[in-house]
Amino acid sequence: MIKDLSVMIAGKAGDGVLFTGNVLAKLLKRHGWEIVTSRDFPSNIRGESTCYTVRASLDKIYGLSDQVDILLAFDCEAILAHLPEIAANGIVFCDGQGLTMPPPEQTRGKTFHRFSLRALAREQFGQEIFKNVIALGALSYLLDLDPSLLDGIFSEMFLKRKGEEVVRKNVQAARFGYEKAREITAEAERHPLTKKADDDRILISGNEAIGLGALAAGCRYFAAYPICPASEIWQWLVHYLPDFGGAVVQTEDELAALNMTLGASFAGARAMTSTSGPGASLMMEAFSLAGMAEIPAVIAHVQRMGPATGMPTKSQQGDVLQWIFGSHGEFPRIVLAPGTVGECFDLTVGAFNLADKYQCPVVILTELDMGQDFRTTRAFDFSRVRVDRGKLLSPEKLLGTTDFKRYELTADGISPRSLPSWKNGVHLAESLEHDEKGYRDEDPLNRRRMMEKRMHKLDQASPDLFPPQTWGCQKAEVGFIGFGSTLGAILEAMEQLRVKNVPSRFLQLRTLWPFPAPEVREFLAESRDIFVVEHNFSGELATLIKSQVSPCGELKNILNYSTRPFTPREIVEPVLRSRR
Amino acid sequence: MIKDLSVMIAGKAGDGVLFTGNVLAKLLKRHGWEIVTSRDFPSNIRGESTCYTVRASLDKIYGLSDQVDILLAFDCEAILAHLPEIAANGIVFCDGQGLTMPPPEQTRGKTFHRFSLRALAREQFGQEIFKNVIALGALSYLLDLDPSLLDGIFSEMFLKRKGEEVVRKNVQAARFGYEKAREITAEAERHPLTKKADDDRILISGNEAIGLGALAAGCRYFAAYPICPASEIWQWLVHYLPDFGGAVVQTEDELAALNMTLGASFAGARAMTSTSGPGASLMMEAFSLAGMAEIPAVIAHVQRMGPATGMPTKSQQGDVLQWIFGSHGEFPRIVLAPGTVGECFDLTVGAFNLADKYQCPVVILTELDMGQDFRTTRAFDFSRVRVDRGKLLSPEKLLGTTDFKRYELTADGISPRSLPSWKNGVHLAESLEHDEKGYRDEDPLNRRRMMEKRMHKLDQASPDLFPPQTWGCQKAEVGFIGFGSTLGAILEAMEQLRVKNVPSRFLQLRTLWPFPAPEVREFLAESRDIFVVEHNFSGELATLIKSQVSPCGELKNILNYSTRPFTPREIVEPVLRSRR
Amino acid sequence: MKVKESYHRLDPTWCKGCGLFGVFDALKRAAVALDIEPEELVIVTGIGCHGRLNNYFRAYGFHGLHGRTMPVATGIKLVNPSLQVVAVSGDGDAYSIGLGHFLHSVRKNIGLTYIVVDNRIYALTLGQASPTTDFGTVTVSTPLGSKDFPIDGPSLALAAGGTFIARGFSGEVAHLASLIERGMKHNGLALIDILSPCVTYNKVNSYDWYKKHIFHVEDLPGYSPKDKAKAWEALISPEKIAVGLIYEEDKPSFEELVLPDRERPIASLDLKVDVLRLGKIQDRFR
Amino acid sequence: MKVKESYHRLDPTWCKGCGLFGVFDALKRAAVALDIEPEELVIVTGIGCHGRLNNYFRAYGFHGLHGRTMPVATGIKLVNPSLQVVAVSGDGDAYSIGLGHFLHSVRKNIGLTYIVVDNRIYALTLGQASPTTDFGTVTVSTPLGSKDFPIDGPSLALAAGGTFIARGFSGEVAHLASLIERGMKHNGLALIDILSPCVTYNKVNSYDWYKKHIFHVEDLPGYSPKDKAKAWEALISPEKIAVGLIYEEDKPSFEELVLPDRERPIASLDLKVDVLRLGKIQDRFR
Ligand SMILES: Cc1ncc(C[n+]2csc(CCOP(=O)(O)OP(=O)(O)O)c2C)c(N)n1
Ligand SMILES: Cc1ncc(C[n+]2csc(CCOP(=O)(O)OP(=O)(O)O)c2C)c(N)n1
Ligand code: SF4
Ligand code: SF4
Ligand SMILES: [Mg+2]
Ligand SMILES: [Mg+2]
Repeated sequence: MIKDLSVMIAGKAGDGVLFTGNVLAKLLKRHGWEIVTSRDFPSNIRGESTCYTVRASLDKIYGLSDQVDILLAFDCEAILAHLPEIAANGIVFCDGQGLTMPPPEQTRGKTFHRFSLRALAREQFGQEIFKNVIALGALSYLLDLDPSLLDGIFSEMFLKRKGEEVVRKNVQAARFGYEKAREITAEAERHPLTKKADDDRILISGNEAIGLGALAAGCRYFAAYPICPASEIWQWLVHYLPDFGGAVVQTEDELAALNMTLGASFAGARAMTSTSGPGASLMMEAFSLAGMAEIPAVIAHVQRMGPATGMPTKSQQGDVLQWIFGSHGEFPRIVLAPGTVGECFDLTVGAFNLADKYQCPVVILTELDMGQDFRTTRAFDFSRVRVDRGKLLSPEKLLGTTDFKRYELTADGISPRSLPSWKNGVHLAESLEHDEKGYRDEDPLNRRRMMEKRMHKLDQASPDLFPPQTWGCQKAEVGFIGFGSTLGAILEAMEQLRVKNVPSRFLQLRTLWPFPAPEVREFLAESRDIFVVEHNFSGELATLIKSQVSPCGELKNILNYSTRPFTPREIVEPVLRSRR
Repeated sequence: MIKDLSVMIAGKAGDGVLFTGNVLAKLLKRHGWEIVTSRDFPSNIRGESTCYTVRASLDKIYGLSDQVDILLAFDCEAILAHLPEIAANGIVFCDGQGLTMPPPEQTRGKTFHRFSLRALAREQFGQEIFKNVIALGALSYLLDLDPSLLDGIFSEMFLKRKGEEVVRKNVQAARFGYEKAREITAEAERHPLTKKADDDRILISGNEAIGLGALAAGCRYFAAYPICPASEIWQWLVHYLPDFGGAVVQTEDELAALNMTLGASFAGARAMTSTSGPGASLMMEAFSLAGMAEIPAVIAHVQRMGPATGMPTKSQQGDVLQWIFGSHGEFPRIVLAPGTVGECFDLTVGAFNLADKYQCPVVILTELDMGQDFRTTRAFDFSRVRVDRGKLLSPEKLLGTTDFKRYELTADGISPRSLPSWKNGVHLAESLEHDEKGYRDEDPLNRRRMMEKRMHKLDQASPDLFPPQTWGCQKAEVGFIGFGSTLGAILEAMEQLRVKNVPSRFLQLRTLWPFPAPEVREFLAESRDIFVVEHNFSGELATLIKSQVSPCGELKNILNYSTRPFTPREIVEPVLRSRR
Repeated sequence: MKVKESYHRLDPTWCKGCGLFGVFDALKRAAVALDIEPEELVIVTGIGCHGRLNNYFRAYGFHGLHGRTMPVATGIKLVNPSLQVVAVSGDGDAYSIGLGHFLHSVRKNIGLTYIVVDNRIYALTLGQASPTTDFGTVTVSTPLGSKDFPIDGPSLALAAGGTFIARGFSGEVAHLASLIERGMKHNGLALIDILSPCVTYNKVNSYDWYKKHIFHVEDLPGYSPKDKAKAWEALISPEKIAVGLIYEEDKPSFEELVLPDRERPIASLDLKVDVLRLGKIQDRFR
Repeated sequence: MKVKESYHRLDPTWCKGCGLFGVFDALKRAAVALDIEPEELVIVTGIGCHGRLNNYFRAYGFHGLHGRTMPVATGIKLVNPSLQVVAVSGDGDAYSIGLGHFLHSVRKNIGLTYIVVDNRIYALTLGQASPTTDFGTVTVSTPLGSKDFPIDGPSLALAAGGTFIARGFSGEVAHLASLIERGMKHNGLALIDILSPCVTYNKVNSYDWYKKHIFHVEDLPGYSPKDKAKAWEALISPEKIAVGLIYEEDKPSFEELVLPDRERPIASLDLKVDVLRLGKIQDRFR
């Protein structure tokens, strides 16, 4: 019985790999399975190699596995590129001309089928693009899925936007593929998947989950500039925000995006922006302004591979320290790092409340993998969402006030806020050092007090922040520390280690700043071998830990600075090696 | 016998405090004394309080002392503001209307003179601005300086630009002040300073020393946008660069400034930019480009008080981690921090050689105090300046090359450079991940190699970097660590501690990145009490040390986040307190 | 009924004679004329001597970063379009570092009043050449004379599709006040470029110099601010500098176009979690 | 004697039919016509589909950051004015994020050829509205139709004091090549704005659409590119889009004005330390 299966679709940019993968993921989700997807795309519109993996499992999964069970290749190159990943009994469908087979010692046990998808599509449906739907039909057969599931998906996708005829043609093509697959594959080659109830779950990407979280949290203003892989957040929200009375503005650049977000927030909106790589660097100046003028702001940063323009379609965790130590001057900030799509939702909601409560910028730091890949998760419970606007006053509360102080020196350092148009609340949001009312002040004593006010605001914040989460066996000697999208691979690796009788624990940081030093210190004290797992070159998280937890024992780095996400193996192996 | 003296000039912006202070410093320098100046100016063109301190000493000094011997006040407010700093036997000249005297217990021992500078200037010379020159004449008398020294300074300043008549009038006004002071002060109040030979020394600010260093090092292209307190670097160079065949370009913003610097460097110039606070944040994106495309670039960052627009005329060390951990992505960079004006010169020369040799951005990090205040120093020896352009090829060396690789994978990670117009050297400077020739490459293996190439470039750099400098007693239990403009106060504090029988040592870091971990580790191991002295709130250097030296014992922070530079007392006291 | 004092917070400390006093006064007069509550007025300033205005003028204020008045002001306006949002920049702030934002705000026709106090110099940074500094001018940054050809904000605004383009002179306060007042009533972005002497760092473009070098478009026979070709001609006139309301056009404002409901400003939306509605949206992920 | 192949490095992988092929071809033709050594040509590109040009064209290249072609190209040109420096941007690169740099380079009249491949879309980022996208266009970022009024690069360049302003169409390669060639010979900044279809993300502004919507200024009776008022008229013509050499003017280039000696480029200065001369400069600090 199959309980876990990975299907890879590979071809060239322009082949429709994305479409095919997305539909397949949805299909398997509707079949009741848990889903994790992963894409490896070039930064080019046409012509270069592309692949998309859908892993499905009967049990809860968070990451990819080490192998591919079925490869659907739109050309022969893809076979050669991915052969090492294909499972011993794997199946390959290929639409290559003249399929050049790899040497037999590499193909033993695997099944190869030539499947003239393009030709069939042209012949039967007049257009090459139907190749993708034919392929989906074929996969439906191979996995023994209910063909009507695909029909449903097509009508959801096309009925409203493209009409009945398009739906019909797609359904037809899928059936055609289904039958064709039956013709060319032996019954024994099928990988039939048990159907499970498709209960209260959704299939969602991190970017969408952040969008949905923002919508639920009352975000009503979004300003951003296009950049991969972050644009999807606002391009999702742009469909909903206006209906909720809000607005999405595409700005001329990222400088404008964050400054505009600050203007909107100053005037009363829950406002947000999103960006990646180069755009984040451009936001550093206004980030500092948010800190100085104490303006709530939420920034989603979906990390891609740097430096400079880097590799815009590859994932990385190489911008961590930028948000913590970057920008000029010293000011309070909060950096959150969700590790699952569910946390993308929860931490986004939290980000808005934290921004309002502590009147400072809050960064939601994710990665391309987290942002663009899909995962199944329990449907979000909106009734649990709370909107807390902190010390935002109201026109009523200001009645009778004669001496409103926007930057009042309070015990907790957080001051009451008024909004433009509110009587008695007139003040200045000031980028220069200022007095309690917001006006420029160069008095040394005032400076000291204002720095202390701002910098101590977060001293008592820890109950409101997302504490680290511990996974695995309480007493294990092996301890992992990580954050964000490496979670899936770490959990898979822990399972593989468990099987090898090496129990392990994992401290998943969800707030990177203010740094959860007590929890990390405790975890360090309790584990013998600590591995900090990061998708970057220099071990940014390990650097951060060392700078914040002192004394700090030895930290071993498990780093991956390649263009691919961690495989579980890449984590298991160094651990086993270090224990030999 | 007086061996050390501080004169403060205080008034309002627009009073000519800067002019008076500058001339006084020059005067005392010509008298043969060692000079340290300090200014405390508002960020406003007119009306707010301003002061300028000139400390002069027979011995080498690096910082201010704790007290003021002579105060020249252009209004009464200034007296009240600075009274606590005035020495027990101090003298005050004041041009206030109706001089309101502070209570007698605060003035005991001090001498106060009303000196109607403005009225006298108007009466005698028709213009109020002569008040400053009259005051300078009076100070000449008080300090028993040769009056002809002032005459010389005036003719240097005014003869060419304004003509003989102006010189004459200034000389006259100075004499008038000299005589007037003789009238109103008792002989016993004079602070006669011994004359010393004015040997091979100069009086220079950090900004000027950086400019001079750049000129000597062959910098021939400078692009920048105005910002206090960094503009003086290029505003000094703009007078010389064209004569040396170079150019200074004022850009539309800081984004353009660094990008233009990179263009110029790519095309072959030794190129540089300078900035501060907000401008530095705007440069973060192109900083990353310099790292990725391996383009030499020198950036002088003169720190001012942040965050945001902050306090543009106040000094701070609050932008340290920005250059080390800021910007998106991971790339090699070098951050130098001169502690004296002499080092401003030396490290700037070094910065250009390092940039060319390691083909990466080099930051010269100073502070407003370092940049704008004047110090005497031994004249620079230009014959010691070496220009090393690293692996820059030449058209001749490229002859016959058919397969030039700009990003060749070499043993040391540094690749040969060619310049546009050179035959056989055609290549692409690329912001995307690229192959050895510079063309976009998304191959995972290539990515790995290129990251390793870039990130390991600096592994062997330490012999070329400026090692930390140790000051004080070899075996002292008290150890200070610091960098930049706190050096003066730390050295003064060490002297005060020595007098109190508390010997101490000081490790002055001159390269902040790559971090000199071995030297710091050794210093930490040898001292019992370590104090990290920084002019910021959060102890950025201490954070850096902890992140790079692990395990690392206890570090005590001595921090100053006020608008004023450290006084020696502020360092001595916490040390004594901690030893009680 | 408002009087000028309604908007006075502090006496300015600009240099005696600075053109900014005229701007300050004109802005107060315009506010009086429109009878605006100080609470309904938001002044967004850039960094420079002009940016100090917020300290002196009683109204809500946002003194942000150098060059970024426009995006900040846009954020404020869109979130609460009933506010009167006035941005004040210098020539460096608006036409150098902020040029891109300026022109994009113009083309979007956002309902802002943009006052650019053009003193042809970087004043607060002690006197460097600005993008409007005359060719050849000696400044601390151009000891050999500026080698940059100056640019003209109103011409650029016209080319970017601006719908209200005016130029005033801080030596003619009543006239300037009336331009600002009209600008504040305009639906869309109103640029009021102001010729304004910096008596400390710009010794060339003084009050007298301007008096000799300006002309009023109102004085041109048959001039209509609705005629784009005429406006262009007036602006590129090589002899004298055009002052007055140079161009005006009706075009929908950005708020009109993008805000779903101008009567329910974003700033006062009820953010209660609509569980049902969100649930329906979530269903698309099932 | 050069041929097109002299500049060919790789076959492009742009989408079949993309206007960038025409631009690529025209640029090669212009280079051939001017007989430029590939080593003497530097191509500075922005980020976008257009930025891939560097991979295909054999010449020195600099593929920098999004929107920053102009400062990079300026640095190169000033350091070695004998180089032919061509910058290639997209509409987003030049007119959105890079707008400020673009117009400042125009006003300074730096000796660069600036080719803006305007496909009225953000192509590489998968199809958002750009500053030249037509009002009302539905894109991934504007599902309800774009609410921004587009801007026009040539008009802005004219207003900024541009000295060579041309518009080509990537469907008319020979004509385009001649514009680029003239631009490369121009002393100062030459803008060549190119109407260029993106066949993947912009289904509106196709080759056919452009063919219907353009006119050639050469065809206007008595049109002279020296007449600024005429140029303005041609550009603001509401009916059709002007193509051709729209405006041309003689003005000193920035290099001419700021470089002490154009025969001794900064790139090849001898950096030997002149101890005596530096000593004299240092004497001022004594
Ligand atoms: C990003 C950034 N760069 C530079 C500065 C320094 N700065 C302060 S004011 C100013 C220019 C002022 O000129 P302008 O806008 O014309 O204003 P004015 O002082 O003339 O009113 C500059 C460059 C800054 N604050 N921020
Ligand atoms: C600072 C920054 N912001 C955003 C991006 C993402 N980005 C890449 S290409 C591009 C726009 C491309 O549009 P255009 O300039 O018109 O070029 P085209 O692809 O249409 O040729 C953007 C926004 C980036 N690389 N850098
Ligand atoms: S420096 Fe110039 S602009 Fe600034 S206040 Fe003085 S006169 Fe006005
Ligand atoms: S996406 Fe558009 S601009 Fe990019 S290569 Fe394809 S057709 Fe050309
Ligand atoms: Mg100005
Ligand atoms: Mg485009």
